[in-house]
Amino acid sequence: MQSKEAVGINISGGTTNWRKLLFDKLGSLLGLIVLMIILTFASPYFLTVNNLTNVLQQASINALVASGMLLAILTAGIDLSVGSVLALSISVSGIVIINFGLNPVLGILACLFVGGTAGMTNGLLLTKLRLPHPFIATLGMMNVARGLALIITGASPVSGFPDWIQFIGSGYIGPIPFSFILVIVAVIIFHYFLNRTTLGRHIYAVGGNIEAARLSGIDTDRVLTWVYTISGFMAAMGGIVLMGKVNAAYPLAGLSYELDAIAAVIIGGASFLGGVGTIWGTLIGAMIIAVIRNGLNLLGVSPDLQTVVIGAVIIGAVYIDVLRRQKK
Amino acid sequence: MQSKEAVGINISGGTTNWRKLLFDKLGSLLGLIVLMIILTFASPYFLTVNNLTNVLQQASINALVASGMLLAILTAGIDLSVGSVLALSISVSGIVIINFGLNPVLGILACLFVGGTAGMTNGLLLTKLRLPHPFIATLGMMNVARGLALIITGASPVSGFPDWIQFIGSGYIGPIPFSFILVIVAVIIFHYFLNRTTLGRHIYAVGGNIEAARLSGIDTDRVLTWVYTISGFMAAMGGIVLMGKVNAAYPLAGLSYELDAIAAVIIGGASFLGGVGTIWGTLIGAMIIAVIRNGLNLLGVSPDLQTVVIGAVIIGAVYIDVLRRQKK
Amino acid sequence: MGEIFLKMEKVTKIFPGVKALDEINLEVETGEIHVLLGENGAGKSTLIKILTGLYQPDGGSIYIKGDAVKSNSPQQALAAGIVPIYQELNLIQELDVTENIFMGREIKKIERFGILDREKMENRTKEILTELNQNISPTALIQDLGVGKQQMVEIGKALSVDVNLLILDEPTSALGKDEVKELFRTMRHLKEKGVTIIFISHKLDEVKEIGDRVTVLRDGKYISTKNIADVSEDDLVREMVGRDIKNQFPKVKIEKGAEALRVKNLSRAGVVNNVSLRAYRGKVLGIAGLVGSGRTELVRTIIGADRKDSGEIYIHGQKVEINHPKDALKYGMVLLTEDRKNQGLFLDQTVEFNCTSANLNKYKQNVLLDLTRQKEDTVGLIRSLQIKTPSTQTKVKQLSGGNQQKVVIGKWLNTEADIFIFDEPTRGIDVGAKVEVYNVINELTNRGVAVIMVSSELPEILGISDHILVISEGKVTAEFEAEEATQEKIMSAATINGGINNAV
Amino acid sequence: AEEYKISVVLKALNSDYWKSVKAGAEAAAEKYGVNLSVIGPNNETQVIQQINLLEDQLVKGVQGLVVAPLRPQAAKTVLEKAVSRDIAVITIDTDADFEGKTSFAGTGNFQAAEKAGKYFADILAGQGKVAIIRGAAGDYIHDQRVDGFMQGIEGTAVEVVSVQPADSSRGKAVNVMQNIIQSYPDVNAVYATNDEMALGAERALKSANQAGVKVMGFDGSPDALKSIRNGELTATVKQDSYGIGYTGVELMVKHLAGETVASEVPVPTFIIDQNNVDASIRDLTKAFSRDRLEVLFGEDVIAEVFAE
Ligand SMILES: Nc1ncnc2c1ncn2[C@@H]1O[C@H](COP(=O)(O)OP(=O)(O)OP(=O)(O)O)[C@@H](O)[C@H]1O
Ligand SMILES: Nc1ncnc2c1ncn2[C@@H]1O[C@H](COP(=O)(O)OP(=O)(O)OP(=O)(O)O)[C@@H](O)[C@H]1O
Ligand SMILES: [Mg+2]
Ligand SMILES: [Mg+2]
Repeated sequence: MQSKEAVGINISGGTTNWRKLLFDKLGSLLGLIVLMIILTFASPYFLTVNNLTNVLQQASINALVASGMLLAILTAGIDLSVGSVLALSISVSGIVIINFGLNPVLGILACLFVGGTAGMTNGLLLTKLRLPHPFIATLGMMNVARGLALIITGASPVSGFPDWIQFIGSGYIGPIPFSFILVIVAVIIFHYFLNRTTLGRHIYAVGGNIEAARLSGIDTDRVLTWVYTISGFMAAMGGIVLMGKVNAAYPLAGLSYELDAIAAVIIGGASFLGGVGTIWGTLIGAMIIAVIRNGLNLLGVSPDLQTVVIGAVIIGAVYIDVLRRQKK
Repeated sequence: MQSKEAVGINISGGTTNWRKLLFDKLGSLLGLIVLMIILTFASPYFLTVNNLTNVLQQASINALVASGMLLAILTAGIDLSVGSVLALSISVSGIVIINFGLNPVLGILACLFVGGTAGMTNGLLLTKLRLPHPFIATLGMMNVARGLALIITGASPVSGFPDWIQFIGSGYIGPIPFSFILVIVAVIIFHYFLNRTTLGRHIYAVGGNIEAARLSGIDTDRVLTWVYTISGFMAAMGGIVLMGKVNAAYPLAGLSYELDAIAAVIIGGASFLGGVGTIWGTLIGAMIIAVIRNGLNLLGVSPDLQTVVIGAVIIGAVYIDVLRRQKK
Repeated sequence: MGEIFLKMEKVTKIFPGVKALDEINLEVETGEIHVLLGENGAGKSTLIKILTGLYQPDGGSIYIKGDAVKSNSPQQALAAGIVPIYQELNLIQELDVTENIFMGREIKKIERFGILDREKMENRTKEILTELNQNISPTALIQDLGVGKQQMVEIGKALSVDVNLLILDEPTSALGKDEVKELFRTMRHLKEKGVTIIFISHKLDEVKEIGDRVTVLRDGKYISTKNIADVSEDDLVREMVGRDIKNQFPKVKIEKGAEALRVKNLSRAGVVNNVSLRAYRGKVLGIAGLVGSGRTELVRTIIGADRKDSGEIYIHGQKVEINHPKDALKYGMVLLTEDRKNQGLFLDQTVEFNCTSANLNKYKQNVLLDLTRQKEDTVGLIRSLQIKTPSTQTKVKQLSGGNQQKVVIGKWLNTEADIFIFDEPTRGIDVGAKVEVYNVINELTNRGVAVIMVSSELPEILGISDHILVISEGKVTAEFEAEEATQEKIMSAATINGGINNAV
Repeated sequence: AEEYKISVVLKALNSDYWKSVKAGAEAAAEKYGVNLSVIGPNNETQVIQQINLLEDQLVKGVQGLVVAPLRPQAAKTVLEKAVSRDIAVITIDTDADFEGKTSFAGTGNFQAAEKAGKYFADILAGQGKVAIIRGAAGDYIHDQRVDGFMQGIEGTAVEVVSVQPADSSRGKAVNVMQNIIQSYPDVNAVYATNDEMALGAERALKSANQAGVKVMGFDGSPDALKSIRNGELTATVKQDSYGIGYTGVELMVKHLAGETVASEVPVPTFIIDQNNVDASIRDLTKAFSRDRLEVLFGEDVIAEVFAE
């Protein structure tokens, strides 16, 4: 049945796809590259193996948290609770491992479970209570989870984790931080998840046009619940890396992480209107933020000025992307 | 030319409008009333004149800041920079008044001018650089303004304002806090502005369908620039009240005010999708938040638990509104 | 021959992957109604958007009354009295009728502060709507109006300005018969006043009725300009598609199969009143009625997009509970919605994404989706529906209106459902494409699918249905076998007062 | 001698307290000819940001790190990493427990707060009702300041009636204090875990005509000293911030030069009230220029203070 012509369309479709993907990535990549070139000239310490691996490690937590945030933003939503959910997850995990002496492997699973459950609660609040926007549900959760983390820990940190948990946060495999390997694995999984699975595609559908999605027989409530569940889960993932990095779980962990995560997603080219965005972009967004912070530290810029520069660079990085698109 | 019939329609139009307005307000009002009834039973100190006037005063700053935020949200945008812009505005004002000995009246005007200018910068970044979403421009400004405030004040508070400035923040006219009178005046002006002026209606139009607005010949860039200018201006207004209230301008003022302001707007029934929301709703939203905080203090709830309760009440207040709408 | 109002010369527009306009010429005389005709994707809307300054041309020139237009923007065009009504509605749902009509050109009490003169605007709105014979309250919110009324508001909006050239891009696709009549009356009135009009429609009877001259485009190329009085509908079709279409309604009769869907006493307060119907395998059930009669609500309730208040649904004789479109899909019943932009498409996504979005499970291989098979199926749909698209990866928003409609059809065809409900399936698509849609319906019935088709076009209802149901005010007011039905019988049943009283 | 390269990583730089630590560190650097950089995260809650900062210092080839850790536990890993790379580490202000630490300069928040508790017990003559306004729940520094205070009043009849958070903000403290006055109109004293909140509480009390209530802050910021001098704020607890910074860097230089240094060098903590406020203001000249002080306090006040 398949004529030559049809094959023609087929192949050309495939090529466009790759080229487009590359282009989409290139957007924020360009910003990242410009930034790195500037820093290479500005500081002799920037382009060293030691420093670059630091940057990779420093980007890891945000990259993981932002991956979950990406899903929320793809559905035209937002998840303000990621930082608090991170704190609650590791607090529970810390307590069951250190205070209750639970097997650390189970403790880590507990962490992920708590994150997922808190996220699912966001999703259920949104879909079952029909709250008008995830902003409300997740703002509520942001407070509730933080409060719970404080209550269960009695507001003090829990520390003394086994070596392998510390390794997750601060270990290296060759020159590559283990946490960044985690990120890469997560990004690849997300890439396949978003592009090659039913649920992933449904996420884009819900974000693109929720009414059309519903009428297409997509269970949009289920999709949204999954989105927030995964976001909570990824926050907990970020939490595990954090816990390993500092060998402690403390209830004020993750403060204002939501802003960094959202910034990573948006710098990475996703749209608040939903339906548009890639995991690669988000990774690059997280890298850009980490590189800015690192560069300013290396240059010994005072924190006040750092704040100003970070603000300006965020705008600049996104503007480069805007310019590129206009050219196109 | 004016026929009886036309007048008839006019009036009936007016009625519908009023009934709707009342209903719209009633939404969040219901939440507020429920909350107040609960608190009246929970604490003997709640329903006292002294306490209620306190609450009014405590709601004032957020109500002013949230009025500006409302405009941003009406256009389907967001202004993350309000807290920082507030800090920068009062810092400049404090320095010119106290350190440079400028006439305080001019100092206050300077405060409003700085707020408006910072806001306008947000608007211009958004419209001239064509940044994809106000989140980026205002996140940038959030950092830049905070950094500038810290730099110009050398991180120290500036204090010792004349009595009349202090009166703005902590004075009373009869039993009513002067700051709340300011709020009421602002709300009435906003009500007329949003409903009875070209720019006001264009704000709804841009939020409802920016493409259609543009095709109708509306200069959408101009509208957006005004929106963020006004938002910055209102942040500065809130700043003046704060400055008067604490008799000091300090660079860390207004931290996380954006969340309170957004919450007030959304609890007040506005939609993140733009085009929907009233200034009355926003006022009630700000009141709800102030009442929650006040109630928790009165009940002496432990700090950890306060966080949890605030989260739960935000969700609850919005849920009441959802239920009401469903009934309708 | 009158004075030339507008002249477009060798206008070219290139989009990534398509040459939408290829050296198009257009001459419009002052005071005439000039029709633009062409298949979906021929470039009509693009030509209009260049004229109104929304797009910049890649070549060619535009002359208004002989003067070359150098730079062009929507504002400049408006200022020159060039007023467009685009194919897609451009109203602000959250605002009321008055505000939409005066959007951007408000009447002010105090100019300096932009204080609005509501009273004046409302009065003027009322006048405009009365002129159009429309009973719409100036204070009604747009979102509370049906599509037809919204379209009339758009027209009112265009009339509220000093117009020299009125451009109407498929205004009638959302209008009922009465509203079309009002529109045509208004157009004639404007023409008398010397206003020039460009009119786009796929409905050839309308073109014949209202147009003075017609310019035909095909595949982005200029074909011809003719006096409408000199050509027949068949001539026009030939010019448009480059071949003859012998049968506008190629109906194939299939043996009546088993009952596929039975709806019993279905009600939804205020819109659907105790409706019962049956659809059979191999047959087409046509649902006729006036605009706003509740047909859309009926079919939405059937597939679970809206909640029903009472009633039962049987599929293949089994009683089923349908609370969500996904339930309907599970039982093999799908609805092609009338509003493709808001309810049918993912505009930012590709043709392939859209075509496969309702049935992704089909491509699941272990965990991952089989991209090759998705592409194959999409290519198959593109070919069988003759969708004009550069590739399977083209974003749907870049397609012309009619091709977008075909993508929605493709999405549902791909589900292999066996009960198909079409709500206005041929809205906004060209004659050639219509025939293709009818062929699709034939093919479906041939496969043993039961088809329900809601349509406002009586010839279509009469030509394609086997059995016809007429709805008025949410109630079934008549039922006919296709053979015994006529336009008159249907119209009289459609105007019976249905008397919905179960709203309480 | 070659120039030492030393980084000082503080908890933040957005307050007078940390600016003054910085000034002390810079003074020592000046004296010993050190290549110094002083940095810190945006605010005192950004634990991970501080860790990242520390990591970044490791690649810059510094010989010494002087650190005020936000969370001692959390900084352990990176500080040990520094030691393993032959970078000397001295903690200041807040101690941390880790392998290979060179020294610690400071007394710590807990001990300082304990002093505050004792002071309050004293001026309240051993009994009374105290409300505590603290920084964000779970904030380590403020936990220490509350716990230390509790320790200080232990064994007396001073009773803590309410502990409420005001997120270290002056504006929020006004609200919280207003609300506390409603439910505890008979409160005798307020202890706030930083000066900003103390000044806010004082404002609320004054507006409510409760100026008799004693208010104590923490940090000894210029604004608090000004208020004490005006007879508004009762007292504040001050760690010698300038001294902490100075000592930290001085210890580091000596260590790098091969001298043995004590493993712990206490830096004094004292209470500032009406009695010693002028002296304390004069003491500020170490960290602030006279011009700056004139800006902060007003020319006449400075003239008065220095005339004595
Ligand atoms: N924004 C765009 N980007 C890319 N291609 C476009 C864009 N707009 C239109 N096209 C393409 O240009 C061609 C002409 O489209 P146009 O909308 O003008 O057709 P039309 O004649 O109005 O069709 P219809 O009758 O279906 O409305 C089509 O092939 C369409 O896919
Ligand atoms: N969103 C809405 N809000 C309020 N009323 C609506 C809305 N949508 C439709 N209606 C009204 O409900 C009634 C039934 O409309 P419906 O669309 O079901 O009719 P229809 O017969 O399918 O007509 P159409 O040809 O316009 O689709 C009409 O009076 C219409 O104006
Ligand atoms: Mg078109
Ligand atoms: Mg319909």
